Amino acid sequence: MQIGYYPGCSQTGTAKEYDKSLRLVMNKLSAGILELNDWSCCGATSAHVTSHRLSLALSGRNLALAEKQGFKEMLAPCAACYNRLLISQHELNNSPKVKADIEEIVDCKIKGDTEIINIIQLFQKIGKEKISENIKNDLSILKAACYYGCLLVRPHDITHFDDAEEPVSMEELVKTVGAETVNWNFKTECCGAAHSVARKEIVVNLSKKIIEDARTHGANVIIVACPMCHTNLDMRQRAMKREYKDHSEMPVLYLPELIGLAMGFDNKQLGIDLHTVKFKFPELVKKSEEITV
Amino acid sequence: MKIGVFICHCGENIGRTVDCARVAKAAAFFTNVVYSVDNKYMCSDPGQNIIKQAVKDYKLDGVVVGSCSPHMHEKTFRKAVSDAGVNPFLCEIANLREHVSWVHEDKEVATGKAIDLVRFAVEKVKRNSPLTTIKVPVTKRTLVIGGGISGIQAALDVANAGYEVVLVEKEPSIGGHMSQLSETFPTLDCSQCILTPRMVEVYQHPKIKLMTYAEVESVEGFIGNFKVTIKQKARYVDADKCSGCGTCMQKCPIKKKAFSEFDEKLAFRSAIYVPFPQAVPNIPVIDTSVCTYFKNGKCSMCQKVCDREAIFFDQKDELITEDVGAIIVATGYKLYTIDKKPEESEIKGYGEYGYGKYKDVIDGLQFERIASASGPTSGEFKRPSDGKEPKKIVFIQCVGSRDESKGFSYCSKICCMYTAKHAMLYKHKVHDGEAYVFYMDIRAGGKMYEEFVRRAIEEDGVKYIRGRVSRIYEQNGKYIVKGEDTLAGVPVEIDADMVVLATAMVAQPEASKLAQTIGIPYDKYGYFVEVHPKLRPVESSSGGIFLAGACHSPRDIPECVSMASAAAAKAMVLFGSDMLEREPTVAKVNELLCAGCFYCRKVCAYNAIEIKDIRDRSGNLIKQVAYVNDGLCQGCGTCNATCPSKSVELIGYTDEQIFAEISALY
Amino acid sequence: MDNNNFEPKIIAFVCNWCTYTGADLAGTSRLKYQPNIRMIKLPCTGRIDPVFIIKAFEKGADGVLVSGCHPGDCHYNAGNFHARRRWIMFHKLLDYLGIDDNRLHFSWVSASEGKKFVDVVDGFVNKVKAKGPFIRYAEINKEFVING
Amino acid sequence: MQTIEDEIAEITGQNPSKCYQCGKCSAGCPIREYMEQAPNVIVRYIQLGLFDKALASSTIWLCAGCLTCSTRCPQNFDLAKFMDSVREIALRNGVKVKERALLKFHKAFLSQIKNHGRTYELGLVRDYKLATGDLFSDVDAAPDMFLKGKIGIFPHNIKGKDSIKRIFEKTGVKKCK
Repeated sequence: MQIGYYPGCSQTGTAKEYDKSLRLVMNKLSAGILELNDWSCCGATSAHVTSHRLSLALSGRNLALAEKQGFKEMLAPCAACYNRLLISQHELNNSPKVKADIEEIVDCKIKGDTEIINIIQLFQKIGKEKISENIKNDLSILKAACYYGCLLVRPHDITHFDDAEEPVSMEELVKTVGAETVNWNFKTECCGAAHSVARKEIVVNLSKKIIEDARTHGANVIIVACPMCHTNLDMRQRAMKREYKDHSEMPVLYLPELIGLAMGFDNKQLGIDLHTVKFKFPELVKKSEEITV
Repeated sequence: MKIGVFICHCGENIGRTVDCARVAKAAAFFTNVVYSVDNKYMCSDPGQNIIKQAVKDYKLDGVVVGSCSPHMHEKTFRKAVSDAGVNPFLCEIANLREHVSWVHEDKEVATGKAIDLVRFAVEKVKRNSPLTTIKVPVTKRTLVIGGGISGIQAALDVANAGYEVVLVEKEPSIGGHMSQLSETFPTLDCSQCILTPRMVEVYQHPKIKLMTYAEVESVEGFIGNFKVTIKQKARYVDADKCSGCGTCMQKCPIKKKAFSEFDEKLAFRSAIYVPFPQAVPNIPVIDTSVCTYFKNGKCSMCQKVCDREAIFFDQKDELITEDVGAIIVATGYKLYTIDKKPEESEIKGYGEYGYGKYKDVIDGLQFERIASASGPTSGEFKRPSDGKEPKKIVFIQCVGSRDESKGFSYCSKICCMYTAKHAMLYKHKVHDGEAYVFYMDIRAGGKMYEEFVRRAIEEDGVKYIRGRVSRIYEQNGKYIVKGEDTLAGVPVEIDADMVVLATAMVAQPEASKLAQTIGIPYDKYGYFVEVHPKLRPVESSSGGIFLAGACHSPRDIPECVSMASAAAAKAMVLFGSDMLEREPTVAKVNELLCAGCFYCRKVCAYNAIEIKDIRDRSGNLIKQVAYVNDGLCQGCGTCNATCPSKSVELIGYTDEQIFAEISALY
Repeated sequence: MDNNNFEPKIIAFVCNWCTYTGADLAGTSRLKYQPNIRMIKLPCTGRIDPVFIIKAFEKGADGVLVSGCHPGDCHYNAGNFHARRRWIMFHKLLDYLGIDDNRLHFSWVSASEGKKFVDVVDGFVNKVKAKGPFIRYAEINKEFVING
Repeated sequence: MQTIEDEIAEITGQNPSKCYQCGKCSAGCPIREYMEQAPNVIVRYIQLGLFDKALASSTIWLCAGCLTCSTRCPQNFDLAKFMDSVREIALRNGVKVKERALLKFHKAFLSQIKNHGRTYELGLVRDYKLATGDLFSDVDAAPDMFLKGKIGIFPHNIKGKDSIKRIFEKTGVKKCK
């Protein structure tokens, strides 16, 4: 199985551990991912808030490249990139007029037949069996709150995610690797996303709410599938500490990092040590040593 | 043949765009036309007299009137003609208003078209033959489908007028949704107290044959003469023997397997059961899906304890046929619900309200059961999850209604009122409780309705908030309801103990199937469609089939009752005469030509074509030919078009006549 | 020949219960449509015999419109189904007779679809205008006249 | 003469009068409490032809595009898309933006893409800080990220840089700096 890989800007910087752990895990699963040549930014929020055509064109370029490289499917691990690419493709496929316009701008044809998949679809494609074969560590002490955020599940009529309000597909994967999941309210609540820098206080408040809801429902870790969500939930906890004196830390892991842990990799290998909130489970570390012995 | 042509100006309506005088002149030159004239109002008395006079003076035996649509005044003119002593079917109408003057502007062109249409009519009338209307007998019995308040009302009205009624109800008891309601708006009188007597009246009425736990299988025939096949589902209880003592139900070991449909899944019922204590008839049925005997033959407790020996496990469904002249459809509605297991429910959506997930997020009917003295909480307000008394209830309107993305575009009409009632009932019982209603618009059109809603707000202190709720989630025992007050422009968050969703009224899931069985049209929602939205609101387009109640559209009790009485009246109008007059447009067979291939029988939708033996004097069979039963033939002419030897002809629309019209083109 | 000022002759076979009433509705709502159409009322599209249509063309129609109740709500339960079934065969026949089946249009217009009736008529009239007059049969008829 | 309502309809492919003002969008909006008007009010402004009010509102810039409203709208009205279009028009008409910081961030972000094809944090942060002049916020996060090598020091320039420039020119989004 050869899947195209569109890392997206964050993967090269703020979310390099996402990229790191993903590649690691994919190797272990001996499922290759091939990076898209000369990919450019999808435009993210900034593009579509300023110009509809610009956002379509920026994503359009990458879609065209993917087709050139003959990708049947292309993974966009960042929920924002996934969302932008998917929506652009949808809009192009649904309006010949728009399509013609964008093709002219990026000056090449766009067939729009590459299947854009998110991180969860990726692991679904690989299959629970294959994943569970590679499980070494017992993660049962983890009570994970799966956080989908916005752009993974919405708009539902385009993403066709399992459910717009009560998605469960991430839970299923998390259960497969042996962690427990908690039933909570803010699975798809927004964390403030792009406002992270310019309107930090908004993001801090929203993220705080999300973290606390996870906690009250018994979670001891939050699992995310989006660099922006991670930045807001993990990095912003520093600010939370200043805002709310009583704030106690809540570790936030990327889905591949969790799977990596289950497979027996350690924090360093997976880049978990790069997180703002430290994540240590001595029991786990011990177990993995036993196995490696 | 001597034909007279009469062109009507219809005041200015035709005259404005059609040069009527010129049309009349032109017509005068058509062959066989001996008289042609135009007049301001042909349908007026003087106008009709012109026709009658002309018929006498010129010995006319054919008349063409150029006027409004035949659907308007064909009857009028045919009567005028027959008054003048000419067979009414020798009168044809050219539609110069709806099809010419009202739809075209250029006077030249319009006049030209008018002349053409008159020519058509002349050519057709030349070939018309004098006909007499067909008379068919009327079976003065009515079938009422559905035993809710609409069906009950219709049945009683017809029966009290002295005509027999067959009332078919698919549930074990009549009563419908109204029997589930606690109290009714705007008077707040107890629903069962006013309904139960009616149910008993139906049961005891000598003219009403009540068939519960039964469904209509098929309908044949036509207005005045329907043959209906009804499936009586097996009750496994002999209705004649059963005394309704209820011992079987008490002794039935199945206690917590089956949800009570009547209590909207808020309580359980035994495997052998009557839906509710006041059920009519008070005869139990066995739910074979949960009954141990039907599972593994082990238990037969009910049979043992029944001193009347009324229980028969080997009872079978039976088919019963009834002859009726009219059918009143009153199959009612269903509430848009999501069952406790969303994956099993037919409608998805409203995950954001936790509907189907949270025990205390319930729908309107469930609230009725909780509020009802005969309900699972015997009228005390206790929430389903922990039986605690809710101190704060949020009511949300338009759930599934006015929502094209998750539900239906239409307004369910009754929710505004019943929500106000719910809030009121709650406040009356729980004085320190708070009730909030999220609404989009308050539609309280009806006698004392607006006043009722005002009372809820002003006297009972129900808080109304204008805006749709976006999300409901549970947080330590409370349900957080996120809304926006769009009037104040402020976000609202309420921590409620219980949430009641005023979910939409939807058509019965099997409605479209029934519609096809009995041959009436239905809309995209599954509601049955009337002939004319303004002037014929209770008649279906199939003659003799009438509509009553919520099977037609969302409506409240008084509207259902009045519609039911209207439908009953329509049925009785039908019974007013012993014979039905029918247009003589029926098929006729030319027995000499007929080759007896009987293709016509295959295509006839009314089984109107029979096989007739042709014998010589000594009685030997020479051949078999098709024979049309005038009583059954509806005159669609499909047989005519199908017949290879052209030996079936539709009177009034013969090939000859139509060819003549075609040839008259330009 | 110049089609711009060519006014086609179009015969419409319509059923009494749906399309004829729909046309009435177009009238009562004062909608406007092109005057090229001449309607022949039948009880049901089930009554329409393919021969009518051929006859119409023979008599010089440039186009024929057939319209009845929507499938499912035929006043006679099933008439329009039979009609529909018949058309499927009929198209081949037309072809065989050298009549371009674009000159024949089938549609379902209910009693409540005055607007649709107008659209159907205008649409079809324009279509036929674009195709120009249907001369084939006219010529054949001429020949008959000449050769006696 | 094309009104702003028409423009919106053109960009979003949906008619603003579809909205019947139930307020479900505002009810579920995570940013609601920070907005000066509720989202549904912006639609109302457009419906009423009060375009200036709509374009000048901070609300359109605070919308995070989380699509909660679009997903739950009973009228299938894609409000998030609508907000995008209003912002776009506001920029086109040179309306004074209340949420300067947000706009500056977006511009800084886009200039990164325009000049390098991808965003490059240090540049982004630099441009943004210079633009807003608030040099000392994020002191908690930035150094930490920097040390962890999460903030690239040098831009990564893609090969197809010119194709990106072309995109920006063609779509008429020139002034990013």
